[in-house]
Amino acid sequence: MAEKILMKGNEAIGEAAIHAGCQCFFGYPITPQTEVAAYMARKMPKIGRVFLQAESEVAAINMVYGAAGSGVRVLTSSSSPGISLKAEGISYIAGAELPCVIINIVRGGPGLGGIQPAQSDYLQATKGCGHGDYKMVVFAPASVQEMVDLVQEGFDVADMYRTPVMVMGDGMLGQMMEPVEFKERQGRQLPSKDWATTGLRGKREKHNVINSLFLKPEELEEHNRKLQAKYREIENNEVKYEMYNCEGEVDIVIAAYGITSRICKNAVKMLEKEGIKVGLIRPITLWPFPSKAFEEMCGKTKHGFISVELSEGQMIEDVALAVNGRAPIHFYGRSGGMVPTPAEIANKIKAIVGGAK
Amino acid sequence: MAEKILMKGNEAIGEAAIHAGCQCFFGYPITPQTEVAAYMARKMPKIGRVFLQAESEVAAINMVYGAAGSGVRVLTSSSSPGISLKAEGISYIAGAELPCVIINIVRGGPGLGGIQPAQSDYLQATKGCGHGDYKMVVFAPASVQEMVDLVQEGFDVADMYRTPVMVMGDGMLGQMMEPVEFKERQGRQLPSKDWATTGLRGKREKHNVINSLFLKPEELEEHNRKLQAKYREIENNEVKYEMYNCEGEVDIVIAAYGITSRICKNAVKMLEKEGIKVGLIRPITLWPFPSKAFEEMCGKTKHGFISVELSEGQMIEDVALAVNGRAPIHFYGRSGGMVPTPAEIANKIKAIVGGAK
Amino acid sequence: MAHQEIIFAGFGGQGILSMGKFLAYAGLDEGLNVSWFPSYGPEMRGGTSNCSVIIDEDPIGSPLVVDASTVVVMNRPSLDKFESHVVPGGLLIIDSDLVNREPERTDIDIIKIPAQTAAEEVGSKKIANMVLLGALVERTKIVPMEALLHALKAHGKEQFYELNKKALEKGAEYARK
Amino acid sequence: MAHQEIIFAGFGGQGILSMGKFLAYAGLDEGLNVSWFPSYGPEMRGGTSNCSVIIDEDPIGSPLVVDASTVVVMNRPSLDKFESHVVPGGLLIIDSDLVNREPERTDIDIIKIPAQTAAEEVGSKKIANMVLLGALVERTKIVPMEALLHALKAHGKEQFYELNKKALEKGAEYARK
Amino acid sequence: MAVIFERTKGLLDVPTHYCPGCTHGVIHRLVAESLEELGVLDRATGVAPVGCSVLAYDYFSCDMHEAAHGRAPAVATGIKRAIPDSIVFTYQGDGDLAAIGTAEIVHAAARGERITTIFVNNCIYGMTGGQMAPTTLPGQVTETSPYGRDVNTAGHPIRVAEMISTLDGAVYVERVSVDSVPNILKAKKAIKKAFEIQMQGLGFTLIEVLSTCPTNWGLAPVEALKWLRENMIPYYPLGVKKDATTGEVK
Amino acid sequence: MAVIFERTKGLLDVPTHYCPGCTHGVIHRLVAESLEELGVLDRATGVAPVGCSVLAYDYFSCDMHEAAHGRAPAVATGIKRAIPDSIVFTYQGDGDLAAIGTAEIVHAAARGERITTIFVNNCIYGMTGGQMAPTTLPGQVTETSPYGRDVNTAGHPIRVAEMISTLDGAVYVERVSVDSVPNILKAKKAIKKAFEIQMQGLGFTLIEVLSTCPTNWGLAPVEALKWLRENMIPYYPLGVKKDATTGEVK
Amino acid sequence: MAIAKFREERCKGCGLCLEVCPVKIIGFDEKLNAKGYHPAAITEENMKKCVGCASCARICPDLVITVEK
Amino acid sequence: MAIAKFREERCKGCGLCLEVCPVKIIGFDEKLNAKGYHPAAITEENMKKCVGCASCARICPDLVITVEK
Ligand SMILES: Cc1ncc(C[n+]2csc(CCOP(=O)(O)OP(=O)(O)O)c2C)c(N)n1
Ligand SMILES: Cc1ncc(C[n+]2csc(CCOP(=O)(O)OP(=O)(O)O)c2C)c(N)n1
Ligand code: SF4
Ligand code: SF4
Ligand code: SF4
Ligand code: SF4
Ligand code: SF4
Ligand code: SF4
Ligand SMILES: [Mg+2]
Ligand SMILES: [Mg+2]
Repeated sequence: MAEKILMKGNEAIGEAAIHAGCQCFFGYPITPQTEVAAYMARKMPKIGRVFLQAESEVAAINMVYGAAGSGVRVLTSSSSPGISLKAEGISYIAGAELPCVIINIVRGGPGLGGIQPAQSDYLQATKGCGHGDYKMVVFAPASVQEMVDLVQEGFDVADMYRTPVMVMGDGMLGQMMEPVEFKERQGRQLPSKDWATTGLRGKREKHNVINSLFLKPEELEEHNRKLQAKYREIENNEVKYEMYNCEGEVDIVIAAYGITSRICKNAVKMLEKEGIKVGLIRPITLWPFPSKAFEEMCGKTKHGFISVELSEGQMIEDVALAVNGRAPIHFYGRSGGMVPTPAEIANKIKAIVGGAK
Repeated sequence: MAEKILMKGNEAIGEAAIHAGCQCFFGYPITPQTEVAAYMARKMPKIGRVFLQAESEVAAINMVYGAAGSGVRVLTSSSSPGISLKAEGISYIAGAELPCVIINIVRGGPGLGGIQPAQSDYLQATKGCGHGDYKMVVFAPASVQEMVDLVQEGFDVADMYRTPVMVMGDGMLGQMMEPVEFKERQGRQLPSKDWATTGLRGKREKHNVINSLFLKPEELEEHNRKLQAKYREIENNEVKYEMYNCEGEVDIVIAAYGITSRICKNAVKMLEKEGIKVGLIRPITLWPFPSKAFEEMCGKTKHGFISVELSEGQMIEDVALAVNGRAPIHFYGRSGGMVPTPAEIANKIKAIVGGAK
Repeated sequence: MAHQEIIFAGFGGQGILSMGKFLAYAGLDEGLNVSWFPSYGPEMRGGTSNCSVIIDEDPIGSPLVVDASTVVVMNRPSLDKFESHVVPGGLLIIDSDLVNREPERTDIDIIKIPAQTAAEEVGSKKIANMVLLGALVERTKIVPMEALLHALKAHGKEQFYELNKKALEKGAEYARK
Repeated sequence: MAHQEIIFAGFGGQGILSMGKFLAYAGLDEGLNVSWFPSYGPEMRGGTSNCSVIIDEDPIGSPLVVDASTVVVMNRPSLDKFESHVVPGGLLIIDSDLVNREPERTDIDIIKIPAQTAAEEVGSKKIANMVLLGALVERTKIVPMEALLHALKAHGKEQFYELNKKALEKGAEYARK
Repeated sequence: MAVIFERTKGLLDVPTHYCPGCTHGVIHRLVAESLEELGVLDRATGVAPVGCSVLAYDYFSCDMHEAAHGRAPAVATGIKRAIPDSIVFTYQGDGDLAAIGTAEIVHAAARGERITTIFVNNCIYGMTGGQMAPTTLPGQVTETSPYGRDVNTAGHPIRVAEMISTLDGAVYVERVSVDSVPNILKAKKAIKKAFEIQMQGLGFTLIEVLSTCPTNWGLAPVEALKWLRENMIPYYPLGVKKDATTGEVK
Repeated sequence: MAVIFERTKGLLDVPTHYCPGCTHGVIHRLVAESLEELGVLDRATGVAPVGCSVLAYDYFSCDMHEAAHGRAPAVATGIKRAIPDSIVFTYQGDGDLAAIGTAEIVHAAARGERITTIFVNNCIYGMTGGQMAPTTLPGQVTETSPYGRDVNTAGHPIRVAEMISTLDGAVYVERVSVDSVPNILKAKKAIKKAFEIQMQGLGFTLIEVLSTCPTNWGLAPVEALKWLRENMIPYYPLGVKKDATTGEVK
Repeated sequence: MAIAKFREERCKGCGLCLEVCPVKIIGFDEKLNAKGYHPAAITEENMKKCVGCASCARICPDLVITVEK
Repeated sequence: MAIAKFREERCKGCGLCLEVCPVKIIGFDEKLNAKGYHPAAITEENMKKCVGCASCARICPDLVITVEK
């Protein structure tokens, strides 16, 4: 077992990527994730890899396109407004089926918004970041250690399915230090990148082309169907979530991800003492969403579910789609960088379940 | 009554904006909506208004920000990849509460995709175009005439609520000609734009500031709550939809918008002849979504609903949220520029409802 | 039979799009629902051009014509592409000056017009499209010829009106043959 | 009582962030859960700096400390800002060389240390932070002093170890007073 | 006694958030004084960037926009086109203007947009904590060039004033510095002249101002002035780069 | 009998979608021949733009990327950084490079990215049906400048080669034309030289090629060559703009 | 003696080769090719005049022409 | 005689005015201002030497100084 060290979330991302064999980093500074780039700027040149500060987020994501198409592991990192700027590029990457990992250390929006922690890019990440029918895998770590693990896992999933993977944290996860260890990982068996534009090099007859254009509607539809089939496969194989305190009957089930889920756990403990039993479902993959976990709890919760978010009600849509009318769904959210205390959440829940039993 | 003339959808958009008093147009060419800009290039200078081809979609949306903040009516137009590039700017516009109208003549995606008609930007438009907790009003016209009406209405709604409004068509609506008339409109009573940066001009003491930055979390949260309150108001007041053939009990209800809804109507007629009664709900506002119309039909449909889209399953999420488990939901979609025939849709429906009664 | 779905196809510059437009206007003037939809995008680069026109008593669904009641072709590639799109019993109108093969369909009505020659007789090759349009209207009666003439007057260039009118009549003659 | 939430606050350059970091490391070495979270963003521009450290037997929720068991302040604005954040019965440690007012709270434990002077006595004003940290560990016993020393050795600069150690001890003395 | 120097009405009477000795404050004053002296405060609209001067909208007394990072020239274009008789300026840092906003500034200049750009070049991204900017000098250490900017991998600094001067729509382009009182006086003259040219409707004007970032350079304010003088001015020579009103191009 | 001229192996043996007489085809050939002659087809990767040459990935026989509109230089940067011994080129139109892609080309040049950009300037957006480009000449009628480009409102054409030459990372910049056989020969030489410089790892190279768009100019192909000669060349003078390998800057 | 061979089915009839041929021997064929263009061609008679300069081949955007000498 | 007035609470103690004063009469006050800086100040004694050049005011980024003469 490797030694545990204290590391900032943002720096841990960089180190995790290096461990995963990330060959290139392209990024553009933005609070609260600047340390990712700073870390890579220090480390990558020393090990003969590429750190490049791009002229913008738009350029960065297109550099990712180029490097990913060339067959290397590549990382980019940004925060909310910067991710919006990457939307076109991400759609291209999904369309051309290129593997890469994209970090979003979310800050409050909309617009320039603020720089404090938020989770208000949930819908963007899971539904609509960019045009066209595509999805990207979205991981939501809840600790610095999990950030490390999911960045590494992210590269594997990306290569496995030739898809962009987003790891979505928030300003708190990016800035905080926690103990982490970089374990030896049992990597997956990954397909070879025989599609990459490495140059023919006398090894191939046919040139490789990285492309997302299909001028004939039949061909574009076929391409889309192929993408959809891949997404179904990911939905079948790659859902990750944690269920906490969900054994037996519960009064209510919290849905919370990332940093919020930790605060909710403390609220769960507080409520436990008051005789209120609260389960917690923590989606680790936001897409694919762990719908089954919610279905499973539908019959076991007295007061349904409550989505607790650092946003004004975004994940609640996926909770509702999973629950599909089988139980009531409540909401508690803070936004703009405001972070709730466990007591606040506990109070909200008490108001719903009607105090202690 | 004005005379009916034949006009291309794209050109009708331009003319409608001119009728609505649009003072500035900023855009960047992209198929299949280039005629909007070409039309404005011909017309606007002649009436002393502004046509400007921007250097990119990013620049165009930020020009819109500047002009909207200055208090004039302003239009921009693009198609899918271009809209992705506008994501950051749209989030800023929403954050700074500026009114404007944005056209998206959707083409197949993801990535460069194709140029033929599609509806695959539904989720982007209604959920995730840009970071942060914001919404924009999304109109989905189904004919060139409705395009005209909704562009004009769009300017009113934008001014009324200080919000961006998207009018979303597709390559077909943009390129086709249909009869249109430019009616005298009964405009709304609109609030004055005393927030606009017109220069102080000796009329104000305090300078006006157009801004979306709130560094203090409490203030950003307050701003977000204000935005949310506005969105609730819009949800209460501005839902638009059409219900077709929905009287009494039906076998199934189609959900379809835009050009697809017209094809579905023909399918409804075909099925009618075979003794199958099919209702159709056509959302005209995609956000706010006409959930009530769906709720209303839940008890009146034998086989539930079917979402028919030129995409791989996007609006179906909103249908599911509205139906909330009260009825089954089916799906039929084509993508990449493929457009279904009424017969195809009818066949799919027959397969669900089990042939003629 | 106030429901017709028509495809016009040929090279760019032959007036394919305006043929469709005048017909649509005539339909509009008759109080019918009409739509006109061009092919668009890079295929234009090959020099081909086509459009779909629908004239219907009922509201129109998709403006794209797949199963055409009538197809008008002004070059060989268009015949190759659209011959199969004519519904059985439908109408195919061919500019036989420009199309160097015989159609294969036997289940449809076919009018072959040496439209270039005919148009030149009237005054200019440029109005070959009107010759073909004249034939179409005459044979299908989708709109009265007067409506078409009115559309030409209202929406076409004044100076070409008389010429166009002659071309339409010439085409109508062929259709009556 | 293996649950402590601490706020360190002062000017940038006073070693506020590293004070927290060494404490967190000591907690980590003791097998406890720890988190460290700095203030970030443009308020840094004003020259202030602060961080939250949590040491807990149980898993940690939010790393942001709002209700602090201990607050350490190294300037006046920090006292103004964080005095109210100490929980009743909690601990407030003040560098009395730099803070020119008395605390107002009477429901908490307060240690005032002329840390600049004390540090200078040990060797350098720069290690005033360590004096304060020594007092904190001594009074709260959140980690054994040995653990802190070990953390300093493992994660601090070699050449400062002895000096830092002295400063910690000096601080501990004040806490014992 | 006569007042020789007092606060301009072009700035609101509020403290700024800038670090001690940061010359952003000086440049603000020069812009505000120019607007006041030209009598156009009443019809001026400024555009703040994203960068340390993001809060400029809280400081200038005229109407203000806060633009997305790099897009100030596009926002300014929108304002100017909407209200042609307004006097419009952008105030932008080197990350904002010379990195992410390259296309917008080049095209505003090429279009001859009748706006004035105040380009504050401090060789670094101040706001985000000191990363490399396109203008960071070769060898300069920053957060993202920790071993000094290596032109081999990170490329060469961009001389914005020179590049913009190649565009026909740019009518007045000058580089100035605020490292000393004489240079501050020259900077003021240049800024005022740029606004005058805008008022005459002649085209696009840009004043590049060499400025300090004591905080991220890790220098005391006075040292920072010296660093500017000794390192920046040699690389970014001061002076008029283009004056199409006289036909001068350097 | 000896073969004097035959098809290069750098291009696949397929028909192109270009309009009759469009000189995109000629430029494709020059690039492909250069790669073949330099023996680098095997390690070359090209980047196609969004524009009429979007399908270039179907024509070149080496590995290819299709980049988002304007972003080819960023994509090329990604490729080159990932595989440093590859020979990387972008092939871009004037809308792609000089409008939406301004920031990317400027920064690839400033960084001295070891790539070669073939910049096809035809004064118009060909692909989308003839809108104004940043290079559209004053007075030129296009879909979006229906009354002729009015420099007063639509701004002035950008001379890309000259602008890029101001950047230190650009080591070879030349403007050529394919309007005549002698000019085609010169263009070939320039393109080949650019690739040679890339192979030597010296920095960024850009060849601006004046090209025709008979379709959107509304001219017969032969007339289009004449229009290029008579209208474009005077505004966009041919020749080497910068050669840092010899120290030449014009 | 030189020969310019035309790959007829690839020709788009743009006429650029006609323009640049120093001896003006290239013309258009009467018949249309599969693409619908009158392809460039040289009559047997004219071919004798070909100087093998390859100008035609160099300006042809569609790589229609091979020249041998 | 000239006077340079300092708006003490606005001063950030950057020292730029000290540097540019031709007669070097500006110093830092011992006491901290509300912002926590030692503000620039001129002793009564020194003020007499002020030449009213306004250099201090012109370089002050925080508009702390007004000069009268
Ligand atoms: C789209 C986007 N990308 C990045 C950022 C983060 N960001 C804020 S300011 C800044 C750079 C500021 O540097 P500069 O323009 O030089 O101004 P300075 O602070 O030096 O005055 C960056 C990258 C952002 N807010 N938005
Ligand atoms: C983001 C985006 N914006 C716009 C377009 C539409 N578009 C396609 S090609 C093109 C311009 C092409 O012009 P140019 O680069 O000059 O190339 P040419 O066709 O003239 O060779 C545009 C604007 C697009 N595909 N993507
Ligand atoms: S960080 Fe630098 S540029 Fe920003 S305010 Fe401080 S000194 Fe000025
Ligand atoms: S549109 Fe113009 S640039 Fe495009 S292929 Fe045709 S002639 Fe060439
Ligand atoms: S090789 Fe020269 S002479 Fe021969 S046909 Fe071609 S251009 Fe004419
Ligand atoms: S140049 Fe080529 S394509 Fe054009 S006519 Fe000659 S052979 Fe045909
Ligand atoms: S006015 Fe001049 S002499 Fe007086 S204090 Fe200021 S700088 Fe010194
Ligand atoms: S220059 Fe201004 S802020 Fe700086 S020390 Fe002098 S008075 Fe204070
Ligand atoms: Mg800067
Ligand atoms: Mg072009």
